[in-house]
Amino acid sequence: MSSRIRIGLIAAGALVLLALPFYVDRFWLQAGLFAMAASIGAIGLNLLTGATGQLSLGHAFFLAVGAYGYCALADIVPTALAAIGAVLVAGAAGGLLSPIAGRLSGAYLGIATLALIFIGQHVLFNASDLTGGYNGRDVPALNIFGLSFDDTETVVLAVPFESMEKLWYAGLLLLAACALFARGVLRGRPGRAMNAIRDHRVAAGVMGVPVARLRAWVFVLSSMYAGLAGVLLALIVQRTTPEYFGFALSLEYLAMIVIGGLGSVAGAVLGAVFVSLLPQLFDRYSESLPLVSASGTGGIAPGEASSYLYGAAVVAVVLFLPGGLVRLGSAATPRALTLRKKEPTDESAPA
Amino acid sequence: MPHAALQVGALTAGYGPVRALREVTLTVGDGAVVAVLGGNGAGKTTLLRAISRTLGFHGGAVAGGEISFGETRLDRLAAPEVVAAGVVQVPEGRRVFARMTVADNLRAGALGAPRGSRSVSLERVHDLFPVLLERAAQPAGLLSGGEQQMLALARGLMAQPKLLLLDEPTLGLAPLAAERIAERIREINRQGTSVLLVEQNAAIALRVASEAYVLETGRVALSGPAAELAASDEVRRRYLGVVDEDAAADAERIADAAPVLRRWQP
Amino acid sequence: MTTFFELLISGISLGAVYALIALGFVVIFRATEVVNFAHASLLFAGGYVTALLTDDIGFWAALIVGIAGAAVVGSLVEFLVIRRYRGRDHSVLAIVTIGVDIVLLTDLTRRIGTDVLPLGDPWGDKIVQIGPLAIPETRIAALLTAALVIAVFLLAFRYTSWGVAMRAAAEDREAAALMGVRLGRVSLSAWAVAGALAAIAALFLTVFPTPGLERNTSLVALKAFPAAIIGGLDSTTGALAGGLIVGVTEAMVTGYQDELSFLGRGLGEVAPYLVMLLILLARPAGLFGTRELTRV
Amino acid sequence: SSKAKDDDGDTGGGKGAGALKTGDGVTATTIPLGVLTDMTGVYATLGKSVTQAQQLYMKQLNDDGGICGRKVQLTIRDHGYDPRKAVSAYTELEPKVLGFPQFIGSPFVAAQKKRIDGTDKGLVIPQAWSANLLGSESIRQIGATYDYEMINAVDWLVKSKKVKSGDKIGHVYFEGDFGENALAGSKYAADEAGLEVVEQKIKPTDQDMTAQVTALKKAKVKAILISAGPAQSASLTGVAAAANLPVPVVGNNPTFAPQLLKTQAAPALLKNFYFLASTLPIGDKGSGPAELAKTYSAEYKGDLLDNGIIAGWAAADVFAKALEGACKDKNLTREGVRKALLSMKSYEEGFGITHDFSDPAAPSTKESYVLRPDDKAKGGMAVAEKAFTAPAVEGYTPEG
Amino acid sequence: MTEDAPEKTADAPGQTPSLEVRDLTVRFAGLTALDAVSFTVAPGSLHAVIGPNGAGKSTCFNVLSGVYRASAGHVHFGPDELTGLPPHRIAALGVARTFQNIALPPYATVADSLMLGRHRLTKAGFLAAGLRLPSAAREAERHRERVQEIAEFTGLERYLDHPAAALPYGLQKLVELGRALCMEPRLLLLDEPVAGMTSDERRRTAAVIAGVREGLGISVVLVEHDMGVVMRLADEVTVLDFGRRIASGPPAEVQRDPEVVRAYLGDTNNSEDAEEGVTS
Ligand SMILES: Nc1ncnc2c1ncn2[C@@H]1O[C@H](COP(=O)(O)OP(=O)(O)OP(=O)(O)O)[C@@H](O)[C@H]1O
Ligand SMILES: Nc1ncnc2c1ncn2[C@@H]1O[C@H](COP(=O)(O)OP(=O)(O)OP(=O)(O)O)[C@@H](O)[C@H]1O
Ligand SMILES: [Mg+2]
Ligand SMILES: [Mg+2]
Repeated sequence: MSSRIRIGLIAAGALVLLALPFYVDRFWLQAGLFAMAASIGAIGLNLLTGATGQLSLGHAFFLAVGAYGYCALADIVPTALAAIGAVLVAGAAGGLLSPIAGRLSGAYLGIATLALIFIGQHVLFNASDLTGGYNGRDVPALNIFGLSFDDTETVVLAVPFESMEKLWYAGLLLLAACALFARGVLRGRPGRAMNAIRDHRVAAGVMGVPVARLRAWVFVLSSMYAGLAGVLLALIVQRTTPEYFGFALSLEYLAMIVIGGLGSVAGAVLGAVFVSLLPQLFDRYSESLPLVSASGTGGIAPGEASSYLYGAAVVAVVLFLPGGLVRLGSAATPRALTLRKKEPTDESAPA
Repeated sequence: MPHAALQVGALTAGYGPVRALREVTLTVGDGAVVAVLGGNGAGKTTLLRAISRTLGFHGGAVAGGEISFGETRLDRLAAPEVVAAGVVQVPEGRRVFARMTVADNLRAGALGAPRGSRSVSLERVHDLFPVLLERAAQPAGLLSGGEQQMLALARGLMAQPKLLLLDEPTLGLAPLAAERIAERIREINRQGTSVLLVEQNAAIALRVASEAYVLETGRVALSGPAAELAASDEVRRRYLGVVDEDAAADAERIADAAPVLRRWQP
Repeated sequence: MTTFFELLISGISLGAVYALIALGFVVIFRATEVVNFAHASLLFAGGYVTALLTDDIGFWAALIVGIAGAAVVGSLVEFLVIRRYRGRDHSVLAIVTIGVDIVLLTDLTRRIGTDVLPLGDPWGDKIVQIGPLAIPETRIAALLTAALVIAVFLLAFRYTSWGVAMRAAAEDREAAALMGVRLGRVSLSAWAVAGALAAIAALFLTVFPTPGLERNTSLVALKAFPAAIIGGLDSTTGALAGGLIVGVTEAMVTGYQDELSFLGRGLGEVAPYLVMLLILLARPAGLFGTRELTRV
Repeated sequence: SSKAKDDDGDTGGGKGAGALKTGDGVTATTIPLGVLTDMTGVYATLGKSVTQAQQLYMKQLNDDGGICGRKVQLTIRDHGYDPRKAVSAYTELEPKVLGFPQFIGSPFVAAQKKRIDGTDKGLVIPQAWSANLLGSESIRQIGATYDYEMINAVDWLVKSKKVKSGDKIGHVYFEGDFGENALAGSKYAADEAGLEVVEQKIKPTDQDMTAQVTALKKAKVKAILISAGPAQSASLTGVAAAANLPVPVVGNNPTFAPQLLKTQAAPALLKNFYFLASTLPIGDKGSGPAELAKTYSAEYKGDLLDNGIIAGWAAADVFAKALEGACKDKNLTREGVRKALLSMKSYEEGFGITHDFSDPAAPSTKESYVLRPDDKAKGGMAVAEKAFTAPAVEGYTPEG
Repeated sequence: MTEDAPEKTADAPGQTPSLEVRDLTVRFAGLTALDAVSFTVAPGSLHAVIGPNGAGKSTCFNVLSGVYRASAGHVHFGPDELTGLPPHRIAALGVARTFQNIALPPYATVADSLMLGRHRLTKAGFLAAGLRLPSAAREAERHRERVQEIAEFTGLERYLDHPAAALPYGLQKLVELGRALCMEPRLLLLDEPVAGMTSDERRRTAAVIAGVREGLGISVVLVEHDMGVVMRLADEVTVLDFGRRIASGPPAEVQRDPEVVRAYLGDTNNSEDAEEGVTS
């Protein structure tokens, strides 16, 4: 793909995204926003799991810290500050875990982080003064310089803008910023060091990479991404409930990065969009899909169908599309070819 | 027991678009020791992988030609079946099972061998490398590089092969140990095992082998009786380093000719 | 004091069940270095088959079919998925098993729907009374089974060719193939065995004092994760130790919930994870696990 | 086309005083309603029965000519007890339907409360009886809330099970709104009766109640309340019986399922277990339940009968009655439906209890039946004691 | 965020201090891999450590680079004590090494692998890289140029875009060497740098090593079994056997030491003899 076509495509895509709130209804905007929040969280997880090789099953916990942190901080400071504060708190929570995040890897780290989910939910249920307990909390609408992201209508070009329309732009902005930041990190010096840790821990140390410290920092960074995703989610749903931040959510994020492509930013976004839009599409169009029957008619329910599909997608992508959805686009680059495994073609250049 | 010869005919193989072997033809006669020499990337390892059917593990494949061992067409078998046919490879880079003990590594080596003979081969192997007996209970990953190389070789011998494929068996071995390996290869061979030997240490290889092939960028560049090759100028210069006396001067000359690395000024 | 012993006994007996589940993780981990997140659904499958048949062909026959069924499901997972993975990264494979788990669980919960399925075991709610302590027969059976199975595996891993082949294949597939190990067969057998183990665990997880198999049963299997980690993922003895630690912790914390209420109620489920974190801080590879070997 | 506002467009098609006022998706032929259910998540048991009963009800209603000459049309969304999906499904259906005769998951209803009360104002009947949903004109539960049920349960224990002042009773409850709302009731009633509650909080993954029983035994409780799932009540009752703690176990709402009578715990359940409910059991001889059981079984052959069917049916019926009322008032809009419901002061549809919907801050009834397992009855339940209201209820105000 | 800014380094080029190893002892369960070994590497010299397999050479490197901890003894690099420091701190002092068992990432290109060597010399942290500050871009540019220089010097420039792990063994060894050079070390530890190379390639690599010492004036510690290369390059040789130092001195002297001949070289010595073997 030549770079001019590429830039053209990107510009066109951006234009469509910017115009959407004028055309589609609340449901789709909300679905899109869920995908944006998921993308931000998935980028963070991909920095940790994909690029640094640190398996984490505790991502949902940091989403919860972000969501609840926002609610709690909004009690005492302006909401804009609360949002920033929540991200920092999530980062700090990640930092608290650094004795474990810095030392463990592989399955041990994965299951150690699983503990966070259970401990986190326990706290969410029991510290009711802060978290509202099982009832959860109402999420105060974000208010930046007098612009409130709530359901009061602001009419823009004759289109009434409610919370979703306004959040849409905030979400886009945040996602773009997060994606660019992560890309910079991955392509720069920290990214190389992170990959080195993933590929050969001892060698990385000998090259001067402070392994434990860097692992801990990546954990912090990834927690901050998760925290931001949590804040955005809370703003979309307008209510936080403890059940949501469970094991299944963490698994969903892992599925996203595997489906999209480990270690890449675009992959995380693709995976997040895939995983979060799929069930919505199924639900919405269950009536017109073969094999899937509408809820309440017996047969395979849409929820089940999307579960099947998303489980199968995880498997299929790893088996048949190593590198994830993101490889679909870049399959033709020479570098991808040398690593790909297939029969030698006859007319091939000498090594 | 009846032995068979290894025939490699017009073998072409590669990794994806990378062509590593082109029409290589080679024979290892019954009971012979054949050496394969060649520079980095010449395709020596690829040749052995093709014979032992493990190219697939590296994303490579055979594109043409045939390989047979006696009556058996090896190029139609899977790797474990090649072992069952009596062809065993000691891979490049040791590849010991790091977390298993030395003893278990040897047991793993014997998985492909007839059951009754294990204790005999174990004794032979311990005879050859006493250090392995000393370290029997230690995880193999903790052995020194050379000790791992010995273990890898010993593990290969445990399978009691009819044809042994050795990929740089003296890599990283101390001179004394390398000499001992060379002796041992001759001895194994005397006991009836044919050997296909890939070596960088051409001196040893040519001494042990009866015949030799030289690979260059995937093709057979030279072949013939080992002694003849050892006498050829080309081989002497490139693989035997007989100009060693001038090496220091040589080194300086190259250093002068090559781009010089200056200090980095931050 | 009686309460303490009652809780201890109840914890140990519960721990035996966790140990059986954890052993399933360990078998797969040792054979393939993969953390098998689909273990819970293997367990579910085994229990489901048993429960389905128990009325028609009797408990023991149903149990055997259930074990075989779970072994088949395990083998299928290996044959259709694990075997086809060409990469080397075990974390990716672990994530693949999550995908498998989602598919299997969705299907099984759909089938089980809203039922609670009893397995029809012969022990019923019978109790063995030792002094003031009452222990369900099912739990004694679980403890004995766990001890036996774990001993068998310990020996099998250490002394049989199967064990050697399995460990070799787990570490380096290519080198194992060069030893004549039939990778497919070895890995298939590991998954089949793990499936069978899961079915046995399912039995003890769903008999008295629990009413039967239902949609949440697979979630309970998650509790074996801390058990496997505490013991060390690659240690069979560790599975037993970890299972018992988790079981006893859970029972104690629940039993003394009133005294611990300042930490919030319902701590029983969380406590094993806290214990696990503490143990990991001191021993990053669990109590009996082998430390990561690095030699450069 | 852009979604720019073309002035007042489709709101209220009706004109003139005598004409029927319609809106919110109602057309000349159909009245669209939304169902937000859980058929694949933790409350799938409930969701399936409720939904099937409602579909059956609407089918019959439409066969009988519908309402206001229009057919009622249900659009069902299964959220699998996932908040994100629940919110999405509500967002999707809300603009298209008049109201929701079913919305499972009180946290999700609570999450939408702001929107429901603020802008949407469509009638929602949650299939959850947590008191924190009280107080809204648009969100109306049918039956007593969990706390009231537990007040009645404690009263009944004192009255009929020889529990007396100074005794301890245990309460095993789920983390979450169901368990904790129930706990609020039991603690209030225990206070009134001079009892002490020994709390045992559990999670859905706690299926072996041995440790809980041990703790309760240590505390020497005289009775145990349980607000959890069927598996837990079976385990609790079974273990208590086996451990020589032969006290009555009283549960409410989703604590019991007829399938339990096939498990090892059956004898203990038959002996010691009781159940509080705001309706007659589906297996009751009374005409309402019996007829419903018959039609339901005819439609869904092989499906088990449980009390979710009654809950679903009753909700559908209440909604339909409200629609009829709105039709009569010539105001088939969200507002009309709401008003019609507020005017229903003594509604009774053959399930034993009379409901009063005029006060949004109070549950529609404070009465409960005491039921007990019965392996001969359909649905596994029979009445142990007629509906009653504990005197203590009078002084109680839910925290909502 | 100020994550992993490089440690303060005391190195100024040209001031290579001497390396002093004093009574270094390393024990593993039931095994003494190094037993009170002492030697000194003079500034700017090339010091070879040889000995039979399992003598403790790599173990010594592992202690010098912080991968293993010494059970007893000290290592001083100029004013700094290396024993007890974690690997990255030692790297920050200007100590670089190669690995006997190649330790290259499976997918990264040669260029990226070399850039990793620049880690300690560069500063861009998460913020700078994430925000693409111009300073980070300038820094990357400058260091890429140096990487190019080093690649040309080692003869790797043709392979910069290749994935390092797919290169043949000998070239991978060169990449390891290049990566260590990219750290601009003051002390370079080479563990069997010419293993797996043909005679020809060995000569070239030896020339590179000689060139490094000439051009940069740094100290090199070399572990190698190829006596030809050792004799050619080393100023000083230390011989280990079973973890003990059995000899040390100039190469020619050591080569004649009967103890060394017995333990290590054997009576057939080196390539000349080998050739005799062939021709006889
Ligand atoms: N896994 C792989 N993927 C792609 N190309 C490969 C792979 N392995 C080897 N090659 C290429 O195949 C060619 C032959 O490599 P091979 O390993 O057979 O050489 P060799 O003669 O054994 O070299 P050495 O002496 O360094 O071991 C080389 O050009 C190499 O780059
Ligand atoms: N981490 C470890 N645990 C246990 N033993 C070890 C460990 N590392 C090394 N050893 C042992 O210490 C001894 C010295 O090993 P080392 O790697 O230093 O040898 P070497 O001199 O480099 O040998 P070679 O020339 O074969 O590479 C060996 O016997 C090895 O088995
Ligand atoms: Mg090779
Ligand atoms: Mg070494």
